[in-house]
Amino acid sequence: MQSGLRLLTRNPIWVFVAIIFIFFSLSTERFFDIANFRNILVQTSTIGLIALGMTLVMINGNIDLSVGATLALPASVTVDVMGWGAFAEWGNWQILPAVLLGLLSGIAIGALNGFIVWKTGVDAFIVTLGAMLGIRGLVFVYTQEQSFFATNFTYSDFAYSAVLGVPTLAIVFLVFTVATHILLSRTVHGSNTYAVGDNREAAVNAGIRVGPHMVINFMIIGFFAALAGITLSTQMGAATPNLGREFELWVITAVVLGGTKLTGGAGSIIGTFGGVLAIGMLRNGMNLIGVPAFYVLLVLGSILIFVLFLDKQLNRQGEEEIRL
Amino acid sequence: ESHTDTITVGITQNNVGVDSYQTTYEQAFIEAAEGMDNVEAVVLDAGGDVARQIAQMQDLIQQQVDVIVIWPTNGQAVVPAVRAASQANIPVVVTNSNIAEEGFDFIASFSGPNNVQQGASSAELMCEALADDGQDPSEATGQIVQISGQPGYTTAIERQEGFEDRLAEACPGVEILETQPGDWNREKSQRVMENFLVKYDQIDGVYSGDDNMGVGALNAAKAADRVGEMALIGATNFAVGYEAMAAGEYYGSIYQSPVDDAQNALKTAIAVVNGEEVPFLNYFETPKITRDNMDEFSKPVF
Amino acid sequence: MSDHGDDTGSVLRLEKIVKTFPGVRALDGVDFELRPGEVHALMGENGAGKSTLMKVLAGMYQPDGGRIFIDGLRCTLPTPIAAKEMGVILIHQELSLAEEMTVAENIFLGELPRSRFGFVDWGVLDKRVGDILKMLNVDFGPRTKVNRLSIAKKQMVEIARALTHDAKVVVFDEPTASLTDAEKVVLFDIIGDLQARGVGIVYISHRMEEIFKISDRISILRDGSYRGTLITAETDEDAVTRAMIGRSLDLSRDAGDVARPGDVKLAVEGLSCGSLYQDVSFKLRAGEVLGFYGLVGAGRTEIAETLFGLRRPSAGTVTLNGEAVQITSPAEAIAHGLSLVPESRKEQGLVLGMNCRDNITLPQIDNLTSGPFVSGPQEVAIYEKYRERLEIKAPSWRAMVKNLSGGNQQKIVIGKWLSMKPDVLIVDEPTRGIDVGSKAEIHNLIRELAAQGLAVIVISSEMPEVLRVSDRIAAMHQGRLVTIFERDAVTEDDLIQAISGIGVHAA
Amino acid sequence: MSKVETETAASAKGHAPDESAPGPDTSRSWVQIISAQGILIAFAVFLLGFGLFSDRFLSFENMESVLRSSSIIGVMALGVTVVVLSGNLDLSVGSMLSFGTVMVVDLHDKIGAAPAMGVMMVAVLALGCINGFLVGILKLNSLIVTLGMLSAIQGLTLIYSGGQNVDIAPSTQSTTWFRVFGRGDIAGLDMPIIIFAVLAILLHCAIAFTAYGRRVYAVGGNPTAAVFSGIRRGRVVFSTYVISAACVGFASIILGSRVMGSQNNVGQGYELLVLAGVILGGTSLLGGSGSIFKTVVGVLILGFIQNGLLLMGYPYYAQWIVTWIVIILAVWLDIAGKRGRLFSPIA
Ligand SMILES: Nc1ncnc2c1ncn2[C@@H]1O[C@H](COP(=O)(O)OP(=O)(O)OP(=O)(O)O)[C@@H](O)[C@H]1O
Ligand SMILES: Nc1ncnc2c1ncn2[C@@H]1O[C@H](COP(=O)(O)OP(=O)(O)OP(=O)(O)O)[C@@H](O)[C@H]1O
Ligand SMILES: [Mg+2]
Ligand SMILES: [Mg+2]
Repeated sequence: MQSGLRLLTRNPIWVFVAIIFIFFSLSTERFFDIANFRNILVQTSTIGLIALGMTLVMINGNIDLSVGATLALPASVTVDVMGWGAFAEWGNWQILPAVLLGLLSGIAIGALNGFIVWKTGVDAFIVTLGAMLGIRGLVFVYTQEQSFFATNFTYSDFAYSAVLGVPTLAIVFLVFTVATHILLSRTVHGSNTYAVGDNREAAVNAGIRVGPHMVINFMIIGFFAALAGITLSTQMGAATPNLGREFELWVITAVVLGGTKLTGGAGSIIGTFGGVLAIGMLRNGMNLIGVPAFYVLLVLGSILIFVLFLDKQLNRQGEEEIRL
Repeated sequence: ESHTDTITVGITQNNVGVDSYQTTYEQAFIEAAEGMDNVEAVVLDAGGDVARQIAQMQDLIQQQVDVIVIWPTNGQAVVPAVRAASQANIPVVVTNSNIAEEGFDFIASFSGPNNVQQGASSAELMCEALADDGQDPSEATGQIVQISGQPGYTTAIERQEGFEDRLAEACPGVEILETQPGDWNREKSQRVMENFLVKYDQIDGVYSGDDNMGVGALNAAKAADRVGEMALIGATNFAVGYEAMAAGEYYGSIYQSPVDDAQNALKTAIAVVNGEEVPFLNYFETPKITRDNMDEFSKPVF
Repeated sequence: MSDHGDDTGSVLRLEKIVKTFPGVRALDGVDFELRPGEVHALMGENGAGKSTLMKVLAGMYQPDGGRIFIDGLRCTLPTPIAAKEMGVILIHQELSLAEEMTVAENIFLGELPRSRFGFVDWGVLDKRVGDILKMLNVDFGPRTKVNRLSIAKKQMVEIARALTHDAKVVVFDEPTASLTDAEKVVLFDIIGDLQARGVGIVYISHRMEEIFKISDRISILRDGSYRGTLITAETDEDAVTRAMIGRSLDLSRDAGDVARPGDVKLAVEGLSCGSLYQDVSFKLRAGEVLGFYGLVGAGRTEIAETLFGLRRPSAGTVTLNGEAVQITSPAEAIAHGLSLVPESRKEQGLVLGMNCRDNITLPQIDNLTSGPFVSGPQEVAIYEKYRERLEIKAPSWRAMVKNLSGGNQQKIVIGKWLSMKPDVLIVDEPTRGIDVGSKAEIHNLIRELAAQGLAVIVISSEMPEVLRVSDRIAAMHQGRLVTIFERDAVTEDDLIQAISGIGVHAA
Repeated sequence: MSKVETETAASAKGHAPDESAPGPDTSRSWVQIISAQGILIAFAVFLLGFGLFSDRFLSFENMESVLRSSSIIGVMALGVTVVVLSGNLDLSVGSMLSFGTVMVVDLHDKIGAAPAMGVMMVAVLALGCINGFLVGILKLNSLIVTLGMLSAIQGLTLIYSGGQNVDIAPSTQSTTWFRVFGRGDIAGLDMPIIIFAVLAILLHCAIAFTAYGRRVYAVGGNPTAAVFSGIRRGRVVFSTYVISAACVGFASIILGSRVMGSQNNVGQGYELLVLAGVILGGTSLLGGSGSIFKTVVGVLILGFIQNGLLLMGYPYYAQWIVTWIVIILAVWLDIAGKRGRLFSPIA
C-alpha cells in the first residue's frame, strides 16, 4: 500500500492517465473500444519511440531538440532508396536496404550531435537547437523540397498490418519500450546514464568515459527518431520534407510529464510511457468528442502546466520546507 | 444502399487558423452541414501536421462516419490513410488540393480548385500586365520575382509549377529572377520582398502564391517607393488584395471562394453517400480577377 | 636509472611541481615524498595550494612543470582514470556523489560489476558493498539513496570508495570537516588499517589535534611553495603554525573583553518547526556571544534559518528589540537588522560567477545607488574596507569568487554580512575549512564585534571554537535545546553529555 | 542543463580573474584572445566576407533593410535575454507575438490606435504575469511552463480572432498615426530600428548598471544565495517575464504597424529564432552571465546571415545550415576561451 502510494507520487502521471481514461470513457462510447485503443497505440508510437530515446538523453542531463528534423531525414532516405534503380529487381526485399540506410542516417545524426556535445563542451540544448535548423536544411537539400512517394504498397501495408489483432506498429513500440526499460534499469550502461546526469563531475572522476557514453545515448535517440520517421513514412507511404515539425516539443512534454527531470539524473521509462499515453489519449479523446481545434491547443497547454503543478505539490515536503 | 437516417460527414482539414481562407472554409462547411437536416459533421483540423492528419483519419474510420472529406496536408503522404478508409468501405472525397495520382483509385472524387490551372492563369495575367500598350502579351518582356507558399506543401508546389510552365509558353521574354518562399505569411513575404528590392534595381513584376503574401510584397514596394515600376499579381483573392486592386496598386489575382470550395465539397460528399454520379475531378470555377472586371465579383469576406 | 635517485623507500615522489592559473601561481616548484604505510600530513593556509597539488596527483590537473614518480617510476597522469589505475585515490574536499543513486552504485561508480550482456550483477555488488560498509561500521545499507544521508554519512560513502581498490596512495582532503567525533574515530581506524597494509596516506586538515594524533610527518606549503617537512614526533603546534603563517598565534581569550551585556536584543520563546526542532527558548543581549553546540542534525541551522525568515515556525514567538516580529523572508530579516552567515558558502553564501565586490555588496545594493545607477566607487570602498579587515587574498575586486580558495570565499561571505552593520549576527559554522591563522582572526573578529555591542549567535560543531568565542553555550540534542551553560562554568564533559542526550534531567 | 554548470565550473580554470586588466598573465592563448571578443570578431569577419561576395551587401540601403527586418526579433530578444539572465527560458514569446499583433490590429479600427495599443499591452502583460506567477511564485520549471503557454496562447489567439486574418482597412492605413511605428522614420532612419535601438539602450542600462540588474544576475547565478542575500527571487523572476512580455508588446506594435494586418500564426517559430539570437550573442542559458549588448550583436548576426546568403543567391534553407554552424562555432569559441583549451577535457 505504502509502496504503491510512493510509486504514484513518483509517477503522478499514471494518476492522470487514469483520470483522463475514465473521463473519456464516460464522455463518449467510441473511446472505450478495443479498436480505439489500437489506434491510440499506433498514433502515439511515433512520439513514443522518440520519447524512449529522449528519456535516456534527458536522464543523461542533455536534451535533443533536433529530433523532429532528424526524423524527416531517415524517412526521406528510406522512401527514396527504396525507389533506386539498383534495387528495382529486388521486389519487396528492396525495403530492407532502404530501412537499414534510413536507420543508419538517423544514428549518424545522433552520433554527430553527441560528438559535438562531447568534444566542444557546448550545452546540448544549444547544439541541438542549431541542429534542429541545420538538419532541416539538410533535408531540404537532399529532397530538393520534394515529397517522396513509395511506389511499393507493401511498405504502407506494413503500417496497417497486425499480429494477432495487435497492430504491428504498436508491437514495435511496445517491444522497444520494454527493451529500453531493461536497458535503463538493469544494465551498467543504464546505471551510468543516471550517474552522468546526476553528477557529471563525479562520473568523470569515477572513471566513466562520459563523452563516449553520451555519444551512445545520442546515437540511441537518433536510432529511435529514425525508426519513428520510418514507421511514420510507412503510414504515409511517403516522406515529406516538413515531417516532424514541432515533434521535439511534444516529445519533451511527454518525457517531462512522465517525471524525468530536465536537470538529469532521474526519470524512468515507465513514467515516459505514461506521459506518451496521456498525450495520445488526450488528443484522441478530444477528437472523438469533437473539441474545436482552437480549444485543443488551449487545453493541451493548460494540462501540461497543471500536471507540472500537481507533480510539484505531490513532491513537496510540507510546511517544514525551506522557502527559497 | 440508401441512407434514410442522418449522414455523418467527417472532415479533416489542413491547418485552420493559419489564414482566413481555411477558417472561412470551415465555417462555411459547418454552416452548410447545419443547413441540411439529415447531415451531421465531425470537423477536425490537422494543424498542418501530416502525422496528426493520419491519426485523425484513423479516428474517423474508427467512428465509422459515412464519408470522409480530407484536405490533404500533403498530397502523397495521406494516400495510405485514404486507402485504409476505402478498404474500410468509407468513401473519401478530397477537397481543395488533390492527392497524388497513386491514390486516385481510393477516392470517390476530388472537389476543389485546379491549382495548376490557377498558376497558369496568374502567368497569363503577368504576361498581359507586362505587355506594353497594344503589344501582344506573348511579346511581353521583363524581369519578375516569385514569392511561393510554404515549401513542401502541395498547393504551393502546384501553383508554382503551373505558373512557371505557363509563363515559359505564354511570354518567353519574361524572366524569373528569383523565387523565395513567403510561407503564406504576409510579414515573411514583406521581408523577402525587401531583400529583393535591395538586390534588384529593376523589378517589373511580382507573382505571389496568394494575395496575403502579395499584399506583403506590396507593403514592401510601397515603403521603398517602387510600386510604380512593377505589376503585382497574386492568387486566392483576399479582401486586402481586392482593396489594393481597387486602389490601383495591385494588378490582378485569381478569384477563389472558400464558401464555394466548402459547399462544393460537402455536396460532393453527400452525393457520393447517396450513390449519385459525381465527376471524378469536380473543379469549381476560379476565374482571373483584375481591376477591369472586379465589379463582377463581390469582395471576399476574408 | 638515474631517475630512481634515492627514493627507494618511497611510494610517491613529486618533484618541482608547478601549476599556474591565469593570474595565480598556485604551485611553485613543490616537492613532496610519501612512504608506504606512512600518514603524511599536508598543511598550509587557505589557498596555499594543497588541493591543487593533490588534484595534480589525481590526474585532474596537468602540471605545467615538474615530475611525478610512483613506486620510483616516472609517470604522467593525464586523466583521473590513469591515476586510479596507478593506485592513487583522492577523497575530495567537496563531496562528489551522484545524489539520486544508491550508496552501492556510488561506491562502485564507473566500475559496477557486470554479469553477461552488460547487465549489472546486483548480487555481487550488494555483497561487496555490504562488506565495506560493515568495516566502516555505518548504519545505512547498500541500497539507501545517497540524498537521504546526512553530510557526514555522505562523507563516509566517499571514504568507502577508497576501500574498493588496491590503492597505493590514498589522499584525504579535509575529510573531517563535517564528521562527528564518533565518525572520526571510525575514520582513524580505517586509516590505521590502510597504514598497516602498507598504503601511503596523504592527510590534509586544518585541525592541529588530528594532525598530531595520526600523522608521521608534516609537509608545509605556503603561497604555493614548499616550506619543508617536519617529523611530527619532533615538533609542536607552535612550530607548525609558524612555518605555515610565519608567526605564532595567541589562542588565549583577551582578558579585556569580558562581556558587559546590554539590553535583550533577541528573545525566542517556545519556537518550534515541525519535526526539525521543538520548543526552543533563549534570550540574546547586545554585546553577547551565544554559542550553539550540537551534533550535525541537531537542528541548529534550522533555527537560524527560521529566524532569518527562511522557514515558517509551527509555534513560538520571536521578539526583536522588545517588539514581537514575524519575519517571513530574508529581506525582512535584513530590514530588522539581522544577518546570517549561512552554513554552506557555495550553495547559500556566494554567487560563484560574480566578482568579489558584487558578492559583498549584494544585500545592500539598493542603498549604493547614485541616481538610478549603482555607484561603483561606493561599492569598491566597501569591498576594500572588508578586504583589509578580513585579509582577503584575491587578485582584485574583479576576481570571480569561484577562483578563490575555500577560506577566502568564506571571508567574502563574512564580509558581506558584516558590511550590513547588523544588530544581530548569526554565523553558522563560520570556520569550516578555514586555516588556523584565519580561524583565529575570525574568532577575534567575533569577539570584537560583540564588544562593540553586537548580539552574536555562533553555531559550531567544534568544541574548541564554541568555548573560545561564546559567553554562553546552548547545547542542542535532537531538535531540543537541552541547557544553556555559562561559559565560565562549563566543562567539556558537560557539553558532550548534553549534546549526546546523556543525563537529560528536567532542566 | 544545470549539470553542465558543474562541468563548466570545473573547467573554467583558464578564465582570467581580471578580464579588463590582463596583468602579468602570459598564458593567454590565441583561443582566449579570439574568444574574449569572439562574437564581435565573428561579426566583423561576416560583414567583410559577405561584402566581398556582394557589392550591395555593405550598402546603406541593405544595412537598413537588415536592421529593420531584425528589429522585431531583436526587440523580443531583449526581453528574453533578461529572462535567460535570471536563469529561465521563455518559449511563449512567439505565440504571444501572434496574440499581440492580432489584437492590436483587430482593435485598431474598432476603438482607435491608442486604446488598441493600450488594451493589447495590458493583455500581453497579463500573459507575462501568468508566466511570471507560474515560474517565479509557484517555481515551476520554465521550459515546460512556457512550452505549455506557447500552445495555450496559440489557442487563445485563434479563439480571439475566430481564426480569421485581421486587417486595418486600406482607407485608414495611410492616415492613421499608428503607421509611424512600423513605417515611419526619423531623419531617414526607419522607426523600427529606432525603437529597437532605444529599447536596447534602456534595457542595457537597466541590466548592466542598476540594482535591479544586479539582482537579476544574482538570481540567475545562484538563486539560493540570492534568497539568502535578501533578494526576493520570486519577484525578480516575475518581473523578468513582465519585461519579456512588454518587449513582445512593443514588437507586436511594430509588426502590426508594418504589415497593417496579421495572421494568427505570424509569430510561430519566433521563439527559437529569438533564443538562437540570444545564445549566439553569448548569454549563458544557465543564467547569470551575458548581456543585452551581446544579444543585439547576436540578433544582427542572424539577420546578416539570412540577408547575405539571400543576396548571394543561395536557397533559403542554406541559411538554416549556416546558422547551425555559426551557433555552434560561436558558443564553442566562447567556452573554449573560458576554459583555456579548445576541446572539452571530458574523457
Ligand atoms: N580553477 C582555478 N582557477 C583559478 N585559480 C585557482 C583555481 N583553483 C585554485 N586556484 C587558486 O590556486 C590557489 C591554491 O588553491 P587550493 O584550492 O589548492 O588551496 P588550498 O590549499 O586547498 O586551500 P583550502 O585550505 O582553502 O582548501 C588559490 O590561490 C586559488 O585561488
Ligand atoms: N537523519 C537525517 N536524514 C537525512 N538528512 C539529514 C538527517 N539529519 C540531518 N540531515 C541533513 O543534514 C544536513 C545537516 O543537518 P542540520 O542542518 O539539520 O543540522 P544542524 O544542527 O544544523 O547541524 P550542523 O550545523 O552541524 O550541520 C541538513 O541538510 C539536513 O537536511
Ligand atoms: Mg583545499
Ligand atoms: Mg547546520
